[in-house]
Amino acid sequence: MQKTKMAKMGLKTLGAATAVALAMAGAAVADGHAKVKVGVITTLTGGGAGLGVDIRDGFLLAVKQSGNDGIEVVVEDDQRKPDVAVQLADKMIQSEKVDILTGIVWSNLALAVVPSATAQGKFYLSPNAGPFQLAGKGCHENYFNVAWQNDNLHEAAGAHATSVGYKNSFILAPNYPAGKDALKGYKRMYSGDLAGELYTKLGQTDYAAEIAQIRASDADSVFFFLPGGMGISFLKQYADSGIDLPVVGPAFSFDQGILQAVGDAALGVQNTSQWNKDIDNPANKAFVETFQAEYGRLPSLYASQGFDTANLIISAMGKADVKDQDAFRAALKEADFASVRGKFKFGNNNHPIQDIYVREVIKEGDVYTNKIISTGLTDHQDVYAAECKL
Amino acid sequence: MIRERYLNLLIGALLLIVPLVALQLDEPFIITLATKAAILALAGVGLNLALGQGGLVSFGHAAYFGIGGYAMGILASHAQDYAPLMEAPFLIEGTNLMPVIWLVAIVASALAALLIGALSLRTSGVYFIMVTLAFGQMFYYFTVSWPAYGGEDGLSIYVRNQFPGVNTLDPIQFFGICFVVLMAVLFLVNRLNKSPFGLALNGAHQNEERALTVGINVYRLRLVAFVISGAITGLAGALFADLNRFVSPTMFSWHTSGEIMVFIILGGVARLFGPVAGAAVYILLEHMLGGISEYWQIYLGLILLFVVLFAKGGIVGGLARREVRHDG
Amino acid sequence: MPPSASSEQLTFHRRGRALPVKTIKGRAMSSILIIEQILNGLQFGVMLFLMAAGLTLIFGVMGLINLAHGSLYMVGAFAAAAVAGWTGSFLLALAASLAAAALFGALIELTVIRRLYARDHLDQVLATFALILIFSEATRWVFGSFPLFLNIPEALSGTLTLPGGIEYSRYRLTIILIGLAVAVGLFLLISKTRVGMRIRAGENDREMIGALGVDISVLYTLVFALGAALAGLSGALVGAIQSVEVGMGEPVLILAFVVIVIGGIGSIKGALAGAILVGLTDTLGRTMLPWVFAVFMDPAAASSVGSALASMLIYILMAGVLLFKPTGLFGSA
Amino acid sequence: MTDSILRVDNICKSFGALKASDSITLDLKPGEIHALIGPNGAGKSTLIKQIAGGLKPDSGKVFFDGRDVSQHSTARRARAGLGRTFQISALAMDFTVLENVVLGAVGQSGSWFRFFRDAMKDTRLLERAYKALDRVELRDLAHVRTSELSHGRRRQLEVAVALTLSPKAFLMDEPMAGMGAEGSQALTGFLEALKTEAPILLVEHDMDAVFALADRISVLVYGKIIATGSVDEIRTNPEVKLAYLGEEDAA
Repeated sequence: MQKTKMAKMGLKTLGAATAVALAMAGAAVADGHAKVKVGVITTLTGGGAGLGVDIRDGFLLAVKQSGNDGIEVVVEDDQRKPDVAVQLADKMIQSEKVDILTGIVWSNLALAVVPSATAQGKFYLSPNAGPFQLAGKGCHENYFNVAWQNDNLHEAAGAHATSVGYKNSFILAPNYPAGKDALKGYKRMYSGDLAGELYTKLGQTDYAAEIAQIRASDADSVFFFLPGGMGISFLKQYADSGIDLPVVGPAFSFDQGILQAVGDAALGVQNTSQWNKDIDNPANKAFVETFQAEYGRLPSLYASQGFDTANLIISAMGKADVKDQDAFRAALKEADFASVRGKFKFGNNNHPIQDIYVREVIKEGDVYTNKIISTGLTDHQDVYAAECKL
Repeated sequence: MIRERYLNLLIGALLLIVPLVALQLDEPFIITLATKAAILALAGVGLNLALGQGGLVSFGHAAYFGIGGYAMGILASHAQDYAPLMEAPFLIEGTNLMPVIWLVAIVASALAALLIGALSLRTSGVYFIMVTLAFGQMFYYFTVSWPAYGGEDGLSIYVRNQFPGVNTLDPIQFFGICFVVLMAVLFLVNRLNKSPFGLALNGAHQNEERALTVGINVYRLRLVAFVISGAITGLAGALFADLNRFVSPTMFSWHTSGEIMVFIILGGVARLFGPVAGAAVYILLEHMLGGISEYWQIYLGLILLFVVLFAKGGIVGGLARREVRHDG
Repeated sequence: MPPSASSEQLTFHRRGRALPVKTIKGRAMSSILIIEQILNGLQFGVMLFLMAAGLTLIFGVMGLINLAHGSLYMVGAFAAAAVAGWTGSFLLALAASLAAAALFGALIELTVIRRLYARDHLDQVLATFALILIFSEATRWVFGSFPLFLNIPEALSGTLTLPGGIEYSRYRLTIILIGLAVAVGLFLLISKTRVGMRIRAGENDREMIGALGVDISVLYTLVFALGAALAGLSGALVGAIQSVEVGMGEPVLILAFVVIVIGGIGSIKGALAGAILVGLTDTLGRTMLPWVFAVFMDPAAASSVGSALASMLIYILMAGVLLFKPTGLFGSA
Repeated sequence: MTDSILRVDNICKSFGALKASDSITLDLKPGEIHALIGPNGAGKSTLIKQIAGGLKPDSGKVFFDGRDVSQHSTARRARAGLGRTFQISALAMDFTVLENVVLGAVGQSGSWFRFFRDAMKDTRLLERAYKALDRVELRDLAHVRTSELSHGRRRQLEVAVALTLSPKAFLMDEPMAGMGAEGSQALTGFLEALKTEAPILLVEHDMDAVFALADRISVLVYGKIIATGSVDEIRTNPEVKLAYLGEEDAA
């Protein structure tokens, strides 16, 4: 009795969720032409919620602007738990009958969801995570990465360090796969020596010990990858330690959402990113303005990636019917949309080939943000593409 | 409580009927939810033996849940890329046969429970709660940073493991397996509770001094209960991993331990079917509230709070008692 | 991820430019560094003590396990960040953290917690587990999903040079001093004052104190608010050098529990000893273990294995202590 | 002293400065009731604990049934046939009366590692349980929840549980405590009968009961046995008078 009710109510709420999403998308679904249903699984609660919220907002903004009534969006919260993400994917595929999945922020969640989703003949477009397993041997024709392969920004940081002539970097990252990939990526393009290489505890908040080791080393620069709160803590404590070695890192710890929490500690730090709000192209200008108008805050890297992902889908919808998988796949691969990061194209493994910029943290009025100072890598493609049989 | 028996039948029947109805309505996801409920219920049944009957408040049962999960993940991943688990001293191949995986999961988690229990049971009260929690955390951090099986990324298994004569990829058939396992374990646990062992365990829970002075070695008694409890939760872990075709360290996180406890409280402590009702309702809530608001966990928290404070005895406790009152 | 992939990962490490092992050895082990690391361990321990003190006080007096203690820590940090944002004054921020945490502490004591004193630990764990969910999401609802800014006051920023040429953060030294001051304060409160006497009476014998004509429920509310205030204070102090964000309370909560279990639940002295012990073990483990492993391993692997073990170290320590003293170092059965 | 079933040999136990047991020696012979009396805080409970096994003496030995059990656990001493009742009833309050005695039977039979037979259908256990209940005339209440029993009934149940062990000796800690006049009279009669099957070491405050029941009395003051002897010897013993007068003045 009560259980069958559960079934019904379950469905009702799904309906509700969809309706909400639709309202956001400001679309009135009417005419018969091929509709596309997109499932957005992202992190909306708990520690990492900021990233998921940005991706979602960027995505929905693009959908709204397109005015395309053929796209229907369902958003669900994965609580940053892989098993929850897997079950949401099942739900999206089994009951929502979505054509495309997207939204996942974290590599470990992506690794849990993507293989089975693509195996079930769904498209997955990654707006953030790009673990190497899915870029190399594990690549799949239905998996498109609209952000970057995980190593890319770190490689750019390494290249930058080399080009500005750092000879002895101290590098650190959390002791988990993404952290190891980060140091791997940096070392791939960095040609100096290492003054030290540290793996910290995942979720660690006190870095006094590590900073002391940096001070004691004869390093001439510091590279770190510490996403989320870890990066904030490290930067504050580093700034307070009085060490004045130059810091390089990927964009994650210097992103719009985080910078305000870091404050002066981040000023002048050079970080690598494939996007910044001052990239000079009309799409980007429009995006930055409309995003601020819509949500009352500056867009972040993640928002830009969500925005591009949605636009990629919409561009493909114009070319092919999603039910015709091969045609739609081809349409996606063309990447015929105005990316806010300027030029954008897919490599053989459906990962981006794009420029990666070096940004510097500055203060505009009382807002901390980034400005591009140089181009770190041009038309950069990940090293795993070679292992991908596509 | 004869009434409770009827209630149990009802709960069991509902858990069986819902997915069958969903099958008719072609709502495979409801089946997946019911499967999840059955599996988490199994984990709860395991903990309930230690916690409900034995009064051993373990805040670290995620450890056994995770070990079960990794038993599946490791065996299956080796089977999936034909790399033997070990060559020397003797060859061990991976496998994708559920019965074998279950056996390994049970044995592995039982051994872990034996070790952890032997140490933890020297303490009591809050210390017991906290030391079990600590062991859970140890496993968590170990798996996060242990590269061999994916670390925090976890392990994906591309096809669900096999069970002779069943198509495990078909949701309803996999549910069938989980449901049967759950019912079998419930049957055994029921016998266990009624047995001299169960009586002694419960007696020691109510009055340790008494149990000692009638000649019962309470420590050994509890240790055995703890091991059985861990083994059951480990089996649930293996099934859970197969449901998601994925394992990761989050199975070890202290939130998991907390959730397994929540099922028991929701359903009714020391009630045979308590964890079943609890897990089902919890999943129902998670599923419904998730659609209502981005801040749904507030509501979840409030509901839990209400149950703990005002609905002592949980669902089964509440319903069963009310029926009795109608009698007299 | 199938093992093949991870082995690939390892080969990547080997391809990665080999790190001059002796640098790390030579440096990591210089005596100055060791002293500095001991100082860091001490300071980390003191941070933990601020958190653990309230937890252990509440348990000692009311026999309550409060998982929501981490939420009060978070409340303190957010309150401080908000007030610092408006007024720009760090002192006002600290005051706000104390007030807000104490207020919310008293609030949940009156509405929820006091119903739990008579209950078993299981109910306490679950009710306060529910409170965590409520606090976290409510905070996110009020302050949004993005971390807040809270910075060290000018006066305390930067480092000063200690005898022996150790450069050490002023702010961290301040935290050590505040922590020790709080410790002394609590000792005095409990051993010298009337309230302290009542608290001790409450620990020993609820009926007796009731007979003394003390309104026990008021006392309990006060004690809980005090514990909450301490959590809030540590949240604010730590927030200035860490990230003020939802969920910041959980890792430190678990650590605080490890601390009071090691020290003996209910004992302030134990909390202090446990905190310092955990602080030192964690900090020194983090720095020493990778170095130890580097002696016989490829450095990258050594660092990863070493830190893996380091992250488990305090739990191993806790299990070890409980094996020999099942009620903690200063605990009474 | 081979004829004594229970013998405490020169036991010492101190908590810090306080000597709770100061080289105590006493024994329990078949068929007797040996009462242990003394003012509050004399260390009676401490002594009982050391005999039952809950507390390890600093020095000295405990012999039971001819064997040195000093190192044995409470459970093992119980299985050896040391039956015990408590000052405050130690029973499983949520169990029925029957379940409590069956629990005793389970302990006695060492069958608590049987996982599948239903304990409440096990004839051997039930037989033993009912026999014990009959002895204390509680069979009618077999299916009543223990928490619903009156204080006196619980005392009886305590004894019944102890009986399921078919003990070779009883340790009884103030069985009369909190029982009405006729209640304790009934119990007195019962103990009279009980001692023939197993001697009783009785700790009791109720002096009338003690003087009515005891074959021998030991007086414990500040952890020392100041006198052991027959009822009359103790009645007339000046030291005992002193100790008790002292207490009565205080009272």
